Amino acid sequence: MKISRTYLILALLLAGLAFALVLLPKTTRNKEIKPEELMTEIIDPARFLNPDLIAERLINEDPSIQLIDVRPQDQFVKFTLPGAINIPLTEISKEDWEGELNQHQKDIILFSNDDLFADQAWILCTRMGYKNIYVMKGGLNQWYKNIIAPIEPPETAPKEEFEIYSFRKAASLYFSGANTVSTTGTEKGNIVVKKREKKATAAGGC
Amino acid sequence: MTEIYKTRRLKIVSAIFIAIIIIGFITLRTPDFNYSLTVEQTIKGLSLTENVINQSEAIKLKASDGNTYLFIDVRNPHEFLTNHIENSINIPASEILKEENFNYLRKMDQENITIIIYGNDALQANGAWMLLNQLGINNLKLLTIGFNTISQLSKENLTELYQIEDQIFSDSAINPMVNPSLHVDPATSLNKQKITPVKKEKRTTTAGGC
Amino acid sequence: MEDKSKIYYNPYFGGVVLGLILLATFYLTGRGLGASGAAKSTVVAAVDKFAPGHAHKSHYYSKFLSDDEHPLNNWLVFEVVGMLAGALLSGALAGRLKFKTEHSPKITVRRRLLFAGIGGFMFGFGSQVARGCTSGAALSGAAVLSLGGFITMMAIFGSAYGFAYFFRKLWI
Amino acid sequence: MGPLIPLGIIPEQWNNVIAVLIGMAFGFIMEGSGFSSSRKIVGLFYGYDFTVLKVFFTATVTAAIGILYFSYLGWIDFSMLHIHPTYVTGAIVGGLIMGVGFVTGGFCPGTSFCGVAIGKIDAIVYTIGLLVGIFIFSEAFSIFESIYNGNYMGEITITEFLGLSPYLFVFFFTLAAIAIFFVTSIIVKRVKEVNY
Repeated sequence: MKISRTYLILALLLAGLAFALVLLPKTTRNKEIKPEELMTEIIDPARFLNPDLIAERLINEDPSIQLIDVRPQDQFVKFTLPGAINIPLTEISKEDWEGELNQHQKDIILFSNDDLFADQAWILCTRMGYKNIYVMKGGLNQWYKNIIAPIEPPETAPKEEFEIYSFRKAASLYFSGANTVSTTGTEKGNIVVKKREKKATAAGGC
Repeated sequence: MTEIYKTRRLKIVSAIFIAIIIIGFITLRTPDFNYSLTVEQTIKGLSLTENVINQSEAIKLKASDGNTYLFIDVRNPHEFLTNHIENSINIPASEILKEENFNYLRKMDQENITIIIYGNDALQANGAWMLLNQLGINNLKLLTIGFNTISQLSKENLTELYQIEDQIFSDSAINPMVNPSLHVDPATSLNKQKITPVKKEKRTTTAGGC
Repeated sequence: MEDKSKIYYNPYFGGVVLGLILLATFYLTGRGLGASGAAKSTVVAAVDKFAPGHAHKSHYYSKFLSDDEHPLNNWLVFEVVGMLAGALLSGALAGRLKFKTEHSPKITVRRRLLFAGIGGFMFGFGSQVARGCTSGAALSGAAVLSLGGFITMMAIFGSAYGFAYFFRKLWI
Repeated sequence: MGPLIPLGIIPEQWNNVIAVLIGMAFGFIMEGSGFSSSRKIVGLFYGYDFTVLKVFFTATVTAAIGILYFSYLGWIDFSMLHIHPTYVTGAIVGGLIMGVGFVTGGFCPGTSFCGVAIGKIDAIVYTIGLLVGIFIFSEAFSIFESIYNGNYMGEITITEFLGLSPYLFVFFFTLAAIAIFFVTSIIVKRVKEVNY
């Protein structure tokens, strides 16, 4: 019978097609992102957040941020930023921390003394496919310059610089433990945090 | 014979389906790049002593035989043309994975030439350095002093600024900003966190059914 | 010469083409095909039109209502509009356009219509409980290997085979 | 590369145009395969016509294989696809109700729309019943809410649930489909022919 032979061949083709899937080498299926993608992420400066923005979100007690101190533990125990937890750079890939780093609820902000170690931690996290991770631009050194010991701008400076300065002064008081500073004092330095654009997921329904 | 038993159209669409898949495989590019270091191996190579190079070491290198090192400038071509380290080559960070650039770097690496990456600051060079490192280029060093600082140094005759990642303030300067209650052991602070890992967490969709 | 209106495609041809359409749908839009969703949108739109207060209060309708979009401005509604047009075209080409009730010679038209209504009612109800019908949940769900899609598919066919015996008089 | 619209490669405004075009193709092929005839559809439950089963399983297998190949070739980002969410209780209870509706009504919603398009009166009545069914469920939603939301497992795939490789699963699924085709072709020869 000619027809049943055609069906047999087609059935075998279909089964073969499905079986070929089983045999395909599965190297591309990995949670790590491809080097090319890592490259595009690296040249995107959107991961850097200014200490001023971070200070503002801390003052407003924004629940959606999590600071992570990537300095070694001995430095962490001496001092750190409010609410920060310690994940030293050398331990960033440990499984214990995956629950902390690989999540979608919070914006994670990495910091170190400068921004080099934090950026290295960021690159490794990004390679491992973690999302919503940011780096504090300039690290603690910049934090110190901006928030702890802000320098008054020269009188000729534009108005915006004075606004930033007054915000920093207020923030400085806030972080020095003077809780009398109300959050309304920070409004002058109100800067909207630019979140990285997220890809829209396919709509639900069927 | 009725249409329902005819298989000509079935053969055609099956052939189309298989052809699409075959075309897919023909045009499939094998990944050009593979990580040759795992994340853990990369972390080991990050120490600030072995694989980085600071200003004084760079000066020493420049004074030695010019055939054993190569400076790569990852800034944009405009900045490069304005000023750059002598004998350096410009490969902007975004083009580091271009075939000819990567092959050139790999060739240099195989010839045992030390590749030194620099940018306006260590941070700018860091991405390219780490990426190449993970892709298996071994004789690779990061210049921890940025080009900005280098030009400043020559103007002001300074010998060396601070080492990268050094703390520029005293502990006590920052100390008051820490709420003492936050001085907890990192292990216990972790337990307080209630964050669900991403593993099984899925998107919530609004449209329920149909 | 065979009656032209009884000539249908080879089922495997229909299946492969349908599979390719489904694949194209996922490739283009990231979602599957569906049918009952459009019916739901119609109901939601109708209730919203005649009793907007009730629609916004109800837990169920309010899920599918938003302030800036009309409930009928929905992907599935457009898809079903296209589906009606496509079926009309195919029916016209094969000469199947005719108002008639298809029923087994052993039952009356009225009985057939009664059971069609009951069947539609149950399917509409069940599709809401399961969040999808044969095309939305079973076909599209199974194509992306959704667990829910497979469960729904097996439940539909299992229950249909199980109850087929009791309704045999309707059909054969 | 894909899916094209969620990734913004094709602008969002085209979504509804594409919906109409896809719907047309869908309706055309369903009608052409005989899905507008209720007696042809229910044939699969009485063994005299397995068209629907063949079309349904061929389509599912083709699409599943195609999606896996597309995702392997990097044409589709599987994580961007809408995975039908799994509410176990709802899926089972709803599926059972739908099954009864299937044998009594002789249509499923998609096929009834095809029937409506070519003027089948039973399909029109079925569609009205469908709308009423949805309306009643919506009105009585609070009673059925626990069934509707019962045993939510997320947008999980069957392979995640079973811990199998999706490739292996699709291979077995394909074999099962081929076996079903073979068995039905034998059954249909043994069952008394029904003229409709």
